[in-house]
Formats: sequence, structure tokens, C-alpha cells
Amino acid sequence: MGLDITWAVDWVRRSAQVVSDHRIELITLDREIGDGDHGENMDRGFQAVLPKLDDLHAGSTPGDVLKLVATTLISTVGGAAGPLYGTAYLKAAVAAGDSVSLDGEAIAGILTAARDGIVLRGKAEPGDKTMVDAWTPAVDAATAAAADGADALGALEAAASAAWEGAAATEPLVARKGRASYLGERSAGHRDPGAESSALLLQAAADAAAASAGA
Amino acid sequence: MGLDITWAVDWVRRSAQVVSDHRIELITLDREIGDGDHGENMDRGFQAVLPKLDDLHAGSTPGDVLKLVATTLISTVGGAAGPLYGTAYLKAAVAAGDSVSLDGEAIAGILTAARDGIVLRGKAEPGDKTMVDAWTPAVDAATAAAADGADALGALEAAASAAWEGAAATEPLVARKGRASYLGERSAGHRDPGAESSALLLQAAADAAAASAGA
Amino acid sequence: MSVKKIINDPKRVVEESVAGFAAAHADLVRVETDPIHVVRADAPIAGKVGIVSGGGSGHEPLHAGFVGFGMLDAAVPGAVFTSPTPDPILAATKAVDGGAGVLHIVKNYTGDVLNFETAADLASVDGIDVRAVVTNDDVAVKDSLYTAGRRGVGGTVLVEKIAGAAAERGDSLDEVAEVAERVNANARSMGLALTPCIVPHAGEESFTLAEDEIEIGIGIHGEPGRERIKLEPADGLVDRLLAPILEDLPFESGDRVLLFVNGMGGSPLVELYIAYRRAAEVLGERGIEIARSLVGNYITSLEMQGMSITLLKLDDEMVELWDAPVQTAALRWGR
Amino acid sequence: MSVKKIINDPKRVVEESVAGFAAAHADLVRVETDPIHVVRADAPIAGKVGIVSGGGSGHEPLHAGFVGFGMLDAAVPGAVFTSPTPDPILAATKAVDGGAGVLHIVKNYTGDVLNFETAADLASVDGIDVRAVVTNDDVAVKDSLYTAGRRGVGGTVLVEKIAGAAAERGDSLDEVAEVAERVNANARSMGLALTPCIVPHAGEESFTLAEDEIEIGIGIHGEPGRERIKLEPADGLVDRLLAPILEDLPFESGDRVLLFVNGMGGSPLVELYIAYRRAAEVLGERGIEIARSLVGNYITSLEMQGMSITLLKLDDEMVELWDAPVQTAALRWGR
Ligand SMILES: Nc1ncnc2c1ncn2[C@@H]1O[C@H](COP(=O)(O)OP(=O)(O)O)[C@@H](O)[C@H]1O
Ligand SMILES: Nc1ncnc2c1ncn2[C@@H]1O[C@H](COP(=O)(O)OP(=O)(O)O)[C@@H](O)[C@H]1O
Ligand SMILES: [Mg+2]
Ligand SMILES: [Mg+2]
Ligand SMILES: [Mg+2]
Ligand SMILES: [Mg+2]
Repeated sequence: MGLDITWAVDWVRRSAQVVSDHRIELITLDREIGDGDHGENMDRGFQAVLPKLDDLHAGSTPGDVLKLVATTLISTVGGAAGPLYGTAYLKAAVAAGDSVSLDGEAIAGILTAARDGIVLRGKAEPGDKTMVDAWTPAVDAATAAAADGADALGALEAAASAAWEGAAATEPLVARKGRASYLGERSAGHRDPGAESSALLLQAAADAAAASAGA
Repeated sequence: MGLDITWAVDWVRRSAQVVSDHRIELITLDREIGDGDHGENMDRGFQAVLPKLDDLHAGSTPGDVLKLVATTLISTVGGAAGPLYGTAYLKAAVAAGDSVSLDGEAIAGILTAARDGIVLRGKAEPGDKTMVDAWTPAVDAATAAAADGADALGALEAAASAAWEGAAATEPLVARKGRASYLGERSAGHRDPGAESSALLLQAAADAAAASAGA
Repeated sequence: MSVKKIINDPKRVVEESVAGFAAAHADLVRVETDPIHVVRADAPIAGKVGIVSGGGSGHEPLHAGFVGFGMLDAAVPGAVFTSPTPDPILAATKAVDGGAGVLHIVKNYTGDVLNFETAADLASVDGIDVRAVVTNDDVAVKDSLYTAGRRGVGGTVLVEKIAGAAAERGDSLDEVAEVAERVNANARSMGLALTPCIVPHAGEESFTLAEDEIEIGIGIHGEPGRERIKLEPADGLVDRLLAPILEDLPFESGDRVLLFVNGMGGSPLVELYIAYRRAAEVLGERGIEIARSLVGNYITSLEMQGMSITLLKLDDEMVELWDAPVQTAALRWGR
Repeated sequence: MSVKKIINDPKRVVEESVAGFAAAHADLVRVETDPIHVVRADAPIAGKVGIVSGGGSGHEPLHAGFVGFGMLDAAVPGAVFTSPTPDPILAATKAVDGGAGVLHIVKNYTGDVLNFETAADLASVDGIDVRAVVTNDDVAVKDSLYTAGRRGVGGTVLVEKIAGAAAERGDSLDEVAEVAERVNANARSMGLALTPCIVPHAGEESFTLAEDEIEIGIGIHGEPGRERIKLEPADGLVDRLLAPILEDLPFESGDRVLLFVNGMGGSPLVELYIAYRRAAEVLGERGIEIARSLVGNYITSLEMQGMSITLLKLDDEMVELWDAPVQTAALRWGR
């Protein structure tokens, strides 16, 4: 079963919810190796998206939702995460195109486009201790799952669980991009806040897919 | 036996010692109801007096020593205590005149002049929670002792013990002069730092007299 | 070293800091070290009234930061939070006397008043005409027989600027003293502290406050205030400072004022402007016109977090003198 | 409310503070609130290159305090410690474009660079000629492939003043950008913190330090530095900051420099001048001439206690532009 506009809207609502629930946690992670604003920034951004969902017209597609998220995050989040997530959602929207229903392969394509957008803007490589370290394993896992015939839910579940592993795996790393890189060796031993928020968002996508499959 | 130049010099040395020993205590008292500098100010002043004692010429009198203390305190202590103590020692020097030896009555006269000097400059009345509350009972006690025939040592011992009682008695008072008055009712429950230093100085005078009597 | 400060020997704080000030502002001032006083580079100026202020250190930029064209001719910094002794005040008075007399601007604290008094007595012996203006704008203190009188706080900065401009345009000693008195008489201030400060030689906090407590009615010497309350939002704090200020003079609808929001040293500017916003709102509601403003750290208590608000009821002459050029380390415009 | 600050709603700190700033400095700036940006009162000025800077709030007076004659045409304050989004940067860029193009002065942080980049792209679509100068003067960070590159810190203030003067005298966009690049290339900075700061919405200290510890090599975002050491006397601290600065450019005997001792927001001026004194001593020993100085809180991290030192190697043009009149809330001379 493909994922449609209902899923996309549900994903955004769940994203806003988890980011709000984990606001303090993300702030704390960012305080340790950054400047303590990541949770606040993400929360401000997703809270700004919520009311705009009501403006979606009748025939809106998942791509329209992704674009709405992209433009809102760009204009409300700020910091490094704003343009990076903004570009991710923008590229994802382009990849989603006009499709009204997304299967496993489409989901893998969308995640790949999102990750590529982050890399395009931020120039981070895997292992630099950034959100890329959550997205790259997520993309790989979703792509592999889709190739194995997984549906959209399966692809998102694979992505989410790989993102969590990726986020956890940032802990021992020494940062080479973003604010944490200023700390040098002292950045090791802490989880990257952007990788954590990425895992939260991908988990929200999977949860929304599960709910939509259950419905 | 009258008190001479040896006593006067010894008094100054002992004063410098006790002020230095009680520097932190005076700072702490002043921090509670003032601005935390009284111990530092008094210590700076008496440390400045010490080297000047060597410049006293052969025929110097107790009055010369008192004048030396006065001018040095005036030019090194600053704050409220500098001019007040400075005036006290200056008036005491005038009262001591050219005498080479001071008896009980002379001591009472000197202490009275000192106290009057403080009141002249500071306009404080007994009960205002200032150094006057140590000096006034001290003057009264010394005057009474001298009237009863006490010698200089006796007069100073009476003065010192009355000064201690006076200092202790400032604790419940609400300040009406000096920095502590800004606190209003909140100044009650703390000992006045200037009353404490006054008691220390008068005790040093008595101790020097005792040492000189014992010698 | 237990005190967390950028200092060397706690006993040499003032000496070294003044030396740094002298080096950084050699175009504006020269510094004499024995006894310590800071003098305008071109002092004495023949025929101009000299203006000397001073007091304990730890309130920077007050007073040395205000030495220069159009403001003070000399500043006399005492030890931290301790009034200077008469010697440097006398030396500064002599150094700036251009034959037209010297005005002492003295904040009303027992120590400052007594030490300046002695210096003035000594200066008159030397034939210098000295007048003193004692500032006492702090409404937190009751001005009664039962206190040492109101303290000189934020209003002092305004007195120094305006009297300095009057002296610079050539006013006589009487005239300069008169306008200084007038500014003081029309200025009212009150301050609060979120945190205490630490005097270098004392090495401990000047008072202790719980996480959620603040002191209302503090002075500038790190001394506690009249009242300790729970922290409130900024707007409520501003209202608490403004209410007694407004009713004291009183300030009334139609008055033109200078609104001075002053930081105690450790509060970020962002907070001072939040306070300014509310103060402007309250004055607007009351029909009081803010004709001039000053926002920043001008009279401080070391690293204390907090602020004070000063209102000065302006007349035309004060506005003209406020706007006149000034060129000092901390206040500068018009040249 | 657990955060001890003079604020109302932590989420409205920037909005309310900017409103207060606008009210206090209505003669210098106007403030647009949707999206928030601060614009020079007389912008746009036909034929003059517009200069826009911006970044997270909490560094005041940077940048809004530098909007006015001879410096910035607009400032774009983001949330506290968070780069602004492209919208207000774009709005500010449009507001100051007088037809001669607009220079963006951007501190090198991933977020600032990306958001300004997007705004510049959007502005070019609107036909505005935009150039960006990215400041990166912080020697505490290794400028290598393994970091996000050096941060823009104290040197940014100097770039803004000097580029602002160039624009004011009528230089072209290329010329203004060139001198801005030159200042950045000749400026080196390093900072330290005695205490962390507290971001209003975070409500906790940005890092924790023991009573006797300090952070060396901090930036301006309350982030920890490269190294944590025991507190030392001021002279040693200054030497620690100066050594890497001096060897990096390098600064050599015969060089003329501007020495900028900057407070992080919570350190008393008295300490900054003690640091200045030592810095001047060290430069003197090395035969480096201090031709200009700046001492004070100009680029801060909220209430953080600490300082940074910036050295700028001057050439004649830079000196001339530094001395040119400037009239802003935080830096003013010559008018
Ligand atoms: N160059 C980059 N590429 C990818 N991700 C990055 C890059 N720089 C920063 N990030 C991500 O952004 C997160 C920080 O976001 P945030 O705290 O909102 O912004 P800022 O660092 O500007 O305060 C980091 O945890 C990291 O995951
Ligand atoms: N008007 C006064 N008359 C008498 N003593 C006073 C007066 N004002 C202050 N004092 C004394 O001075 C002491 C404070 O001295 P000190 O701390 O050195 O000066 P400051 O108050 O200027 O910091 C007080 O404890 C009090 O005893
Ligand atoms: Mg961050
Ligand atoms: Mg005291
Ligand atoms: Mg004092
Ligand atoms: Mg940030």
C-alpha cells in the first residue's frame, strides 16, 4: 500500500510532536558540543508548520506537504539546521513530484534526495559527526529494503532504525563540520544533536506509515 | 606610672598587628551591612604607618606618634573610616600636646578628644550603630576610672572593656549613619565593623600599656 | 587565587587598570600615579572651571571614562568601593585649576563627602575656589535624619555630562554649580541586582541571593538593597523601579525627561533594552515625553547583574548642554 | 521562571529587546518587525553601497548597535545564538539597496553562511548586486579540512567599521568588499571565558566550569573552547591569547596595529583595562606599535565573563577609515 497525503500530514504532525517532546533533550545535546539552540530551533520551525497544514488545498500531494515544510523551516528555523533541513525537504519534494501515492522505491528515492540536499549545502561526509551520519545509513537501509521488495512502511522502518544506529554511532566521533568541530577532540563522547533530531523525524515518518497501514 | 613614647609606638605596632589579624573578620562584618572594605582599608592604613615609625626623631612625644598616625590614616585609608579615624587621632594628638608621659586623666582626655573628633566629622549619635557606640562607653569608662584615681593602664583597660561591650551592643541596633543605614531594619542583627575595629584598637592600647607596665 | 577575575594582585587592581586606561586613551587623558588621579590631557585650561569627580573604583566607566572634552577635567579613583583619600583629590583639584575655580562632584556617601571636604579645605588654603555638588538621586533610601541620606547613583553621570558642557562653554563656577545642582535636584534613580558582585580583595560575594531572589533598591557598592523579592518578569521589575521614581519628584504628564537605563556591569545589553521598552511604555501611558535616552553600562558595580533606572526632568538648558559635544572614553558625540 | 534575567517571555527576548532598541535610538535607526531587521534611519541612500550584517542575538551591541552613519546600513538579529533565516536578510538587503549593490558581512558559522547565501541568491533574482565577506579571525580554531573553518569573532567589528567608512565615502561595491577582505585577512583574535552564559530558552549554563577553571579559545556562542585550564593571573591569560595571535599572521616588529580588548559581556571594565595594560606591554617589547585602540564590550556572549583580544595590522587606508566619523548606538565619534 502506498503512502499518501494523509501520511504526509500525519508525519508532519508527529514530527512537531516529537520535536516538542524532545526539545530539552536536543537543547542539552547541543549545549554539550554546540550552542544549545537546536531543540529550540527545530521546535520553533515545526510549530510554525502546523497551522499552515490547514491551508493545503483539496488535491494536495505528499510533495506539496514536503515543500510546505521546506519553505517554513527555511524561514523559521535559522542556524545551520534551518537551511540544511530546508534543503532536504525541498529536494525531497522535488523527488516526490506529483505522486499521490509513494511506494517503497519512491520513499527510498525521496530520502536519497533529502540526504543529497544536506550534503550539497553542508559538504559534510559520513563520519564528520553531523546529521549526515543519521541520514546516510537511513538512505542505504531504505534503498536496500526497497530493492528487496519492501513497501513504503518497510522502507521507512528500515530507515528509522538505521538512523537511530547512525545517531548513536556519532557519539565516539570527533566532529569535523558544524559548531562541534570547534571543540576538536573534546567533541568525542557526545551524540550529535542534528543526527538525533534526524532519527526522531525518520521515526515519526515510520510511525505515521504504521498508523496509516493500520487504519 | 605614665605612658610614654615607647607605649605610643607599641600601641601603633599592636594596632597594625590586630587589624591585620582581624582583616577578614572586619571585611566580613562590613560585607554584611556595608560594602566589604573596612578590614582592607584599616589594614592598608596601619601597614602604611609602620615604616614611618622609624622616622620619628629622638625627642618625639606620644602626641607626635598620634599625629603621625592621623596624617597617615587620612592619606591612605579612604572611605568613611579614613577621615573619621584620622580626625580622631588628630584631635587626640592635640589633646596629648607636648606631654612626654600620660597619666590616667590625660588618657581620658585624649580618648574624649578622639571621640569628639569622630562626632564632629560624622555627626553620629550614640545608638546610630557606628564606631561612636564603641568610643562613647570607652570614654565614659576611662573618665570614671581616672576620676576614681586609676592610672593610665587602668583607664585604658576600662576603656577597652567598655568598647567591647559597646561594639557588641551595636548588634541589635538599626543603623542611622554610614552605609549600613541604607539597609534600614535589615541592618539589625549585625555588629558594626567600625565599632569592632575601635574596640580592637583600644584593646591594643590597653595591651601596650600592660606590657609597658610589666616591663 | 579564589576570585575568578582577570586580575593579577588584588591589591594592584586599581593601579594596573588605571595604567591600562592611560595607555588606551593617551589622546584624552594623562594619568598621575602618586597619588593616582586621571587628568584631561589638556588640563588645566585657563579661564575654564575645572570639574573633578571621584569615588571608589569598581563603577567604571564612572569616573575616569568621563574625563575629556565637555565633561570631567579629572577623576580620582579610590580603592575598589572605597572613597579616595584627600591627597589625590587635592592633587587633581590643583591639576585642573585654570583660575576659574573647581567644582567637585561628589556622590553622597559618608566617605566621599568627608574626603572631598578635607581636600576642598586644603585647596582653599592654596587659594583655589572650590565648590562641591553632592549628588543624591537614589529614591531607594529614605532621605531622613535616620539615614546617611540618599546615595548618589545614576544621576551623577547626567550631572557630570551637563555640568561639563556648561564649564566647556565658559560658564562661571557659580553657574556650573547651579546647573549641576539643578540636574541633581531633578534626577531620581533606583536600582536592582540579580546577583551580587565580588570585591577583589574581599574574595567573596558582597551578599548572597538564592537562585530565585533579587535585591531591590541596591546602591552601587555591592551593598544589599532595601528589600529582597522573588524574581519577576522584566516588565514587573521596571514597574517596581519606576513607581517610586515617578512619585518622588514627582514626574507628571507633559514633563520632558531623559530616560537612562543603566546596567550594573554584568547584565547583557539585550536585557537593558527589554527594560527600556517597558519604561518607555509606562512613561508614554503617563504622558511623559522621553526627549533623550541613554542605555548602557555607565555606573556599575563590578560584575553585578542588574540595572538602575534614572529619570531626569529636563529643561531647555539641560537639553542643550546634554546635546553639546563630548569626547571621553565612555561617552562621545559631536566630535 | 528559573533563568535569572531581566526578561519577560524567553521566546520574546529578541523581539522586545529590538523594540526597546528602536525606541531608544529612533534618531539612528528604524526597525521592521516582520521579519525583524534594523535599518539605518535614512536608508536606502542612493548611490551608496549598502552594508548588511547579522547573526544570532546575544552578542550585543553587535550588530544592531553598529547601524548608522559610517558603519552598517542594516542588521539582522536572529534568535539568541541562532543565525537569522534568509527572509529578514533579504528584506534588509532590499531595504538598504541604493543601487550601488549590497555587501553582506557574515561571520563564518555554518548557519550564518548558509542563510546569508540563500538570501543573496534571492536578492540577485531581484537584481540586487550582492557580495559577501565572510569573517574568520579566530585563531583558536584550526583552519583546516577537519573543522568548519575559523569563526568570525572580534575582527568582525573592525571589518564593519572600516568597510562602513569606505561605503560612506562613496567607494564601489568591489572597493568596499576589497577593504573588508583586507581587514579580515589582517585581523586575528582569540578569547577566553571565566564563566559560561545562559541562553534564555535553554535555561541552563552553556557549559560548566569549576570555581578555579576557565575556558581558553571560546567563541561567541557560549560554546566551550579548545582547552580548559586553571585560572591564572591576568598577565598570563593575556600572554596565552596573544601568543597564538602574534605568530599566526605573523605580527612583527615595526607593524602598526589596532589593539582591541573586548569584553564578553559580564566582565567589569576594570579587568579589561588590566588586560589592555599587559597586552600593550607585550606588544611594546616586540616593537609592535599600537596606533589605535578599542576597549569595551562590543561583541559579547550574553552575560559571559571573559574577554577576547583582536589585533589588526593596519595600513594607512585602514587608519584613515577607522578614524572617519561614525554615528551608531555603540560606536560614535566625529559627529
Ligand atoms: N556542514 C554540515 N553538514 C551537515 N550537518 C550539519 C553541518 N553543520 C551542522 N550540521 C548539523 O546541524 C546541527 C546543529 O544545528 P543547530 O544547533 O540548529 O544550528 P547551529 O549549529 O547553527 O546552532 C548539528 O548537530 C549537525 O547535525
Ligand atoms: N557618620 C559616621 N559617624 C561615625 N562613624 C561612621 C559614620 N559613618 C560610618 N561610620 C563608621 O565607618 C565604618 C565603615 O568604614 P569603612 O567600611 O572603612 O568605610 P565605607 O563605609 O566608606 O566603606 C562603619 O562601620 C561605622 O562604624
Ligand atoms: Mg546549535
Ligand atoms: Mg565599607
Ligand atoms: Mg567603602
Ligand atoms: Mg546556533
